[in-house]
Amino acid sequence: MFAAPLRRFFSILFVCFALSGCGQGESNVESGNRQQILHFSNGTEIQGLDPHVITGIAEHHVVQTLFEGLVVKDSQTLELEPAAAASWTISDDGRIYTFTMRDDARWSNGDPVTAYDFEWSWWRALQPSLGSQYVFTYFPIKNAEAYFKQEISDFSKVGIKALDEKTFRVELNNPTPYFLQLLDHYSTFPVHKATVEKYGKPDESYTRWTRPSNIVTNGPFLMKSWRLNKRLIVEKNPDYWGAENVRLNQIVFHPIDSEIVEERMFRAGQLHWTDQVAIDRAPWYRENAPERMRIKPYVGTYIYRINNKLPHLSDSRVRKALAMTVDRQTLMDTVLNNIFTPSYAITPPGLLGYQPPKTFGYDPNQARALLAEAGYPNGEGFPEMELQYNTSDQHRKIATAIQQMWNKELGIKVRLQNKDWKVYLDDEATGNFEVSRGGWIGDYVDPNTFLDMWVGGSGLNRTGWNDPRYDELILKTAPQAKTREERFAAFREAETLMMNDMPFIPIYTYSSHHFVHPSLKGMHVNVMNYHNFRDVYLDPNWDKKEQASGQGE
Amino acid sequence: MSAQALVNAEKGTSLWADAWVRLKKNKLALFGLGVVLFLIVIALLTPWIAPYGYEEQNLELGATPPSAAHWLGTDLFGRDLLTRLMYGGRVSLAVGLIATSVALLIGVAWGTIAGYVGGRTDAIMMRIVDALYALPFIIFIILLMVVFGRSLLLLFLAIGAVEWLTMARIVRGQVLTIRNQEYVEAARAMGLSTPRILLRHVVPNSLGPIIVYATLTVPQVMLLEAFLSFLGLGIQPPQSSWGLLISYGAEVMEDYPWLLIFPGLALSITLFALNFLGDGLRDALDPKASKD
Amino acid sequence: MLRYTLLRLLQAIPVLFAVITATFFLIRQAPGGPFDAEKPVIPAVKRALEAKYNLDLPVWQQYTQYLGDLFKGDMGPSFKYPGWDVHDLILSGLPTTAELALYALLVALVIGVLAGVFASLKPNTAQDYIPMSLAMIGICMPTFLLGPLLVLMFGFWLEWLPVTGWGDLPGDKILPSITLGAAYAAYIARLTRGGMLEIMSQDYIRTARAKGLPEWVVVTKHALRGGLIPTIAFLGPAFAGLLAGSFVVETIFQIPGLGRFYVQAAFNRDYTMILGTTIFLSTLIIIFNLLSDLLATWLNPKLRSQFRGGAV
Amino acid sequence: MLLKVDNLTIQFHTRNGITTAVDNVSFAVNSGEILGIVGESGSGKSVSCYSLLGLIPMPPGKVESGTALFEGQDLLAMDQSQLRDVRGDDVAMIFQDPMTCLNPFLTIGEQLVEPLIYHRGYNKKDAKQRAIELMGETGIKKAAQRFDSYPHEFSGGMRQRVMIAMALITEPKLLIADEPTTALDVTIQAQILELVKELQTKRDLGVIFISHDLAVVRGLADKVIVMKEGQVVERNTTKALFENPQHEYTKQLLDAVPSGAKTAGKVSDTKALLRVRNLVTEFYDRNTGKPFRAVDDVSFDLIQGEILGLVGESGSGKSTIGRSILKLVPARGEVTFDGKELLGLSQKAMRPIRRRMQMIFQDPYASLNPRMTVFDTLAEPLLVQGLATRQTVEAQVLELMDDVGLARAAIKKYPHEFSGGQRQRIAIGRAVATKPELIIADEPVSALDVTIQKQILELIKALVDKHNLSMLFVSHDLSVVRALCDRVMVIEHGKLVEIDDTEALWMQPKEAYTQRLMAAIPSV
Repeated sequence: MFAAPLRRFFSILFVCFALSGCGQGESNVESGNRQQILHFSNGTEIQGLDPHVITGIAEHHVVQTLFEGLVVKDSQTLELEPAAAASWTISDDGRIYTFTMRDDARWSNGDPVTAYDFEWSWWRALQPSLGSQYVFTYFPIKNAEAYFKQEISDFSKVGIKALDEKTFRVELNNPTPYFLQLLDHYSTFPVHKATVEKYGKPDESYTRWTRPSNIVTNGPFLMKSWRLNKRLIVEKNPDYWGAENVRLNQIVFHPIDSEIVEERMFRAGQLHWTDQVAIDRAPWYRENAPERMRIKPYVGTYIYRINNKLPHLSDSRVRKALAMTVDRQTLMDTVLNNIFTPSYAITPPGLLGYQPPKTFGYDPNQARALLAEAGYPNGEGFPEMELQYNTSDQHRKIATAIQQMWNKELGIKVRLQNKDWKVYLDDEATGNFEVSRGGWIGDYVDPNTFLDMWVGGSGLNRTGWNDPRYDELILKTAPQAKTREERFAAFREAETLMMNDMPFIPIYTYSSHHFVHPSLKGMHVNVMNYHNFRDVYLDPNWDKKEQASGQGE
Repeated sequence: MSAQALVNAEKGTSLWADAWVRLKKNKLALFGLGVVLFLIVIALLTPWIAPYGYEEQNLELGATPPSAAHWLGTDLFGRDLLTRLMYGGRVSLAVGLIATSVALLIGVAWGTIAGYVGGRTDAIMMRIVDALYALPFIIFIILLMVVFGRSLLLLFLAIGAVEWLTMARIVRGQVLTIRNQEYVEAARAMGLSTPRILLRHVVPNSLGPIIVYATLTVPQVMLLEAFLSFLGLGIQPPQSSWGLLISYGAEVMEDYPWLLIFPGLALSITLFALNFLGDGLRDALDPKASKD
Repeated sequence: MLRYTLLRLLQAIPVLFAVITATFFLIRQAPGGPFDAEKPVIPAVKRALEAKYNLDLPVWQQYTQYLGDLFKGDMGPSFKYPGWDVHDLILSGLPTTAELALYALLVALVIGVLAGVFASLKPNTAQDYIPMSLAMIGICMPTFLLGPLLVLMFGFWLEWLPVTGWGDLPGDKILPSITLGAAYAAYIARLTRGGMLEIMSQDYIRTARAKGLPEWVVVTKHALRGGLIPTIAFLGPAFAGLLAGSFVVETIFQIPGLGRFYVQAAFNRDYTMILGTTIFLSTLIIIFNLLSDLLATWLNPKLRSQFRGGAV
Repeated sequence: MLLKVDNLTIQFHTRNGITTAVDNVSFAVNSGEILGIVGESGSGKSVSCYSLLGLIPMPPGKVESGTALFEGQDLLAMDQSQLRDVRGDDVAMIFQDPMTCLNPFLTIGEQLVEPLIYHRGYNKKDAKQRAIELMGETGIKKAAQRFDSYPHEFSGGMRQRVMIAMALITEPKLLIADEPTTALDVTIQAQILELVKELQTKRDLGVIFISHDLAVVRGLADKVIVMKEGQVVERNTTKALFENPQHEYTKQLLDAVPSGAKTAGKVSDTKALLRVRNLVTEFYDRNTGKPFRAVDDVSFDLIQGEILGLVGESGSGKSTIGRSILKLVPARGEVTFDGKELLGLSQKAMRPIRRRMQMIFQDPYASLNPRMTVFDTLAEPLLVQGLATRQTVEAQVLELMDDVGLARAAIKKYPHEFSGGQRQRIAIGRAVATKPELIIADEPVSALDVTIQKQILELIKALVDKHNLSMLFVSHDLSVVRALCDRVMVIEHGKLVEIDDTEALWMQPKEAYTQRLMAAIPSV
């Protein structure tokens, strides 16, 4: 039927496919292992590179390879180590920090990194017109908040001062135990004054100075290339003061929106590290390749916010009944495939040794009794309730399961509603919800980061719950505590008080969960999911060793 | 159908009554109709005949392959897939049929008027269609939700509002040829008013491609519903629809393939049945086609 | 023809204007602004950001300002990726998406036309029913399902093709192109079949047969040119549809195209980016519709003289 | 004997049963001989010839029996590839409608050289040269230049010349011509017939000439067979057949050819029912926007009770005049109907007047809504114009069907279930339903077989008499016009050439154009 021309066409088509198709070639992981190039899934695409302007974890990953603050965390112990500062001293009253700058720290254009760079950078970060969203990192510093709020205009009154090129002095309002930890945050990183000013006003955000071709940095890696939504590549900085300890030649950051795509890429050898685990795939990996899946606790808590202002939810007995009927353990074991651990309070366990109180457990009987006490025996008379969550597969699954638990145990009818992220935020912020999914990830390693958000008037509270005693404990007692024990006791009292009133329902403690290729070494596990790429390297012989020790896949 | 009403209003044989007689002779179309009716009956009876409750979870059971207790297996929450498929069919069939009808109504009216009147009216109407094509769909849907709240009715309207554009284009193309036919000219010479010409002469004769396109639209609408549910407009758990079941199934197809296969089959069967019915209807409505 | 082309282009101006205006006001009605985040933004910061992007002005003033800038060719900076200008982002995404759409269109054309012609040669036989049934499934098979299926089959089971990427590994453009093109291949197959059936019943096909021409000459030389006209008229809308519908495929295969920017922009309330991509996409839609109309006209010798005639 | 067909029987197997299209037909053609096959549509004359070359669709068609020896070889026993070698090589065909039989997407040249390339292995250059020679021979001027033109750039007559050149390019021995002049104007028809005759003589061709037009066959064929319902009812030499027809059906056919003038006397009334003055209708080219005058300053009166013939060749604007009067296309000038000026009226104001003036269209297939039954079609004007109520409409429709000669039982049938003649009756019924005073008939019998044509013409006459109708009768067929009309108006390129009483015009055409028209009419 199909004679010469069509046949010819087919054969050409076939050859085309054959030529382009044959095999998959060398995978990213194989070539990366050979050349010390790390293929790292960064989750989402980063918004920008200006450390004073950006927010977010993905941004953090990239910016910390390019810039370096005064101190850095050890990725195993989370202890602080010298970085741009070679050493520091803290005054006895805990209010004055004096940093001595490193001699061999250099900007990527060759300029030395000096105390003046930090002074100028921190001045810049405090300009309101810059719009730094993490500006509150600076607020422990004397007069920093006042300066930012333009209550004072003289920057010399702010406790930030370069005494000379090598000496940088910071004065605080109060002794702040976690202050040094904040200095590891990207909002305190230095930026290169001349470069910033070359492309715009210092207090102007998002000028062209962060373009890959323009940017000047001081970190262990240099910007190589950035193609939005495809990949961002940084390469080793040969002039970095600690360059001999940096073993990776390049890091390729892959922005991947979907964890299912991520998993497929990982399986095909395109990634060393995924941003998260596709939950439905977890059982398979647990069975077939447990060494490639890494699940560790993380400083974050998944909660259901309750709108305490609504009449039917204003009764703490109702809220407690709801909390008690969530069968967290079963939820973890089944739908969530044991990626997470159940949580009964807001703070995750073991933060610097702090243990949250456990004021309740899974107890449907008591829950029913409480609900009856509140006037809704077997859920009678309780209005149908809406549970909102921002659109996501995982949130949907959890909500579906909990909806059934409430319905079955309490007789409360729940309507689920997923919302687009911005709509969800809008509704939550304006109190237009009954029960709303929420979550909180600690900004720093201290219970305070989970507790101070629930004081009255906090923009993160959003439940309408308020207790003066709680506010006092968090805002007065704890900051003025002399010892860690005293401080933690205040936290514990406050948290117990809050959980007895149950303004929100804790569901589980987050975990950091990743698929990890066995060749990836030095990616240490810690509660902050913090990684220092200076320590990371790739072992091209990982499989040989494994075979030798008889641990083959 | 307004055309039908008009025909029925007058004494005489109705195109639709005749079409039914002809349709009855087409075995494939009857089979298609049978399947569609069967599905509708199942959908109507579901609350009484479903083996389990659609929201009934058994978390410990989890996703299991087909078994004696659960003929089509269970999903991640241990819910019976057959039950969920039956309940999902209620939603999908309703959405598919109603939203397609909405699209059909607007599209046919718009396309017919643009094509028949022609000239500047046509240009303006079709440029409006162009502009609507270009508007950002997601924003549009989010806005609809905010302004009108979330209701099933809105879902029908939203889907209909999207699908009518293509329908209007197809109809216009048809009408452009039909309006130059001599019988339309004859109708004008007879002094028929324009609406009457459209209803009696133009629309019935452009029905063929419209029906075929409509039957293709139904399954697409069912899948579009899944996307809208993803955006928050439409079905919320624990309710489900075939489109949602398929999109959930697609995500876990490696680990729990039955969660994709059975909803996929349900949609495919509906698609083929509708297509047979559509082809049959097209032929039945064309008095010429039934005789070879 | 020139007159016709100019007229169509002139008509495009009010359409674009309407699209821009409608989009501009629509997106500002949607709840949530570009700078809303989980952590409430410090009011001073929010004010600073809004001032920077003129969001503190009355809406109509923002509108006139936007139009003015647009007229000068400036679409402003993206709100989500503020270090980048909207036209930078579009220019970085557009070529990829255009390439993807083009390959998908090629796939659709090759498969669709072959299947359509094949089916039309023996109507109402298995040779007709099988490809047409596949086409029907193809039309309704969502890309979010077809893409992963192809990846599993060719990427993991057969290990023939890469599972993601675009231009990184040999052959990584094949699966995305097929995934995106499949539905259109199916549609083209139906169109081609219809067109071919119509042409094959024409008198001049009988003439060609009466001349004793081999059947494949009758099909390829005499029938195909006319039979493909509906298909060609469909290419414009198809290409536009491919451009606009590439989001899912770009996500599945990790392709840095415009579709992802567009959808992300909508979710992020990235006003300038939404407007920019809308303007670009609608312009492309208009242009490609026009081009395929012109092409279909040019392919018809009866109408082709309009290209040469005195009016040009 | 070049071709000898014996006992050919062809049946069509369809879902609705088996129909015998050709029933035991035998005929033979010698070289240098023209065989005419005459019959009305559906008589099997085309099918029998097409089947010889494997050109009928099989299935549903099937050759049940018979042999067709072409130079000793049985065509019916050949497979498709053998037939392909014969087709377009030793046996060539030309078809009825040169408009649709040439591929509009290919140049004339491309189509002309194909037989040479595929049958004779010519290269393109030689083939082109041969093709240009032959184009010249068939009377196409500036052949070399026109080689690369497309079919639409040729007139109908020129296209038929191209078809003939294409058929003859391989120097076939047998030419099958299927109604090659039916779609052409009379003047062109005469030229083409002359060309066929000339080429046939020159090349010693065997020709099978299929036609429904007895007059054409008479002037051309050496011998004739007459077919009816798949069977040969009579065969003879041309002369003998026409002078002394034996079979009843042959006589009927000959009788049906319109001839002679209208017998009724001149219309006595002088009141002008319709006055047309300086009518101009312009169409605008969609793309260039240039105006084209289809009707150019035409003025005439139509007198109450007369049938005014409007004659012209295709494209002369005669149909447009009718449509302009009915305001179906926009026109300028002055049209007065029964004292009322029409062109200024809105469509709405026009509506009541439409009851009084109706139109009958040429193509009975296109002018009836395929999705409406006879009842619906006939009831619609009655109901719309308020001439019937729901209760009375059925009786009125039945009466109307009696009037136009349709069986009452057919009331619920659809148009496609009728023959062309019956459809035209429906269309006429629709036109007279509102009891109009004026009917504009646009080629109402052109698409019909002669016997049917005769019946319809008689019906029209009867209705005109019965209802005292006035009629504008548009036609290209001069014999029909002569047989029916009281006065005749001739039109060329949108302009009025002359207008006169029919017989006066016939006997003494004043204008050269009219004279040429008259001369080209073939006669039985």
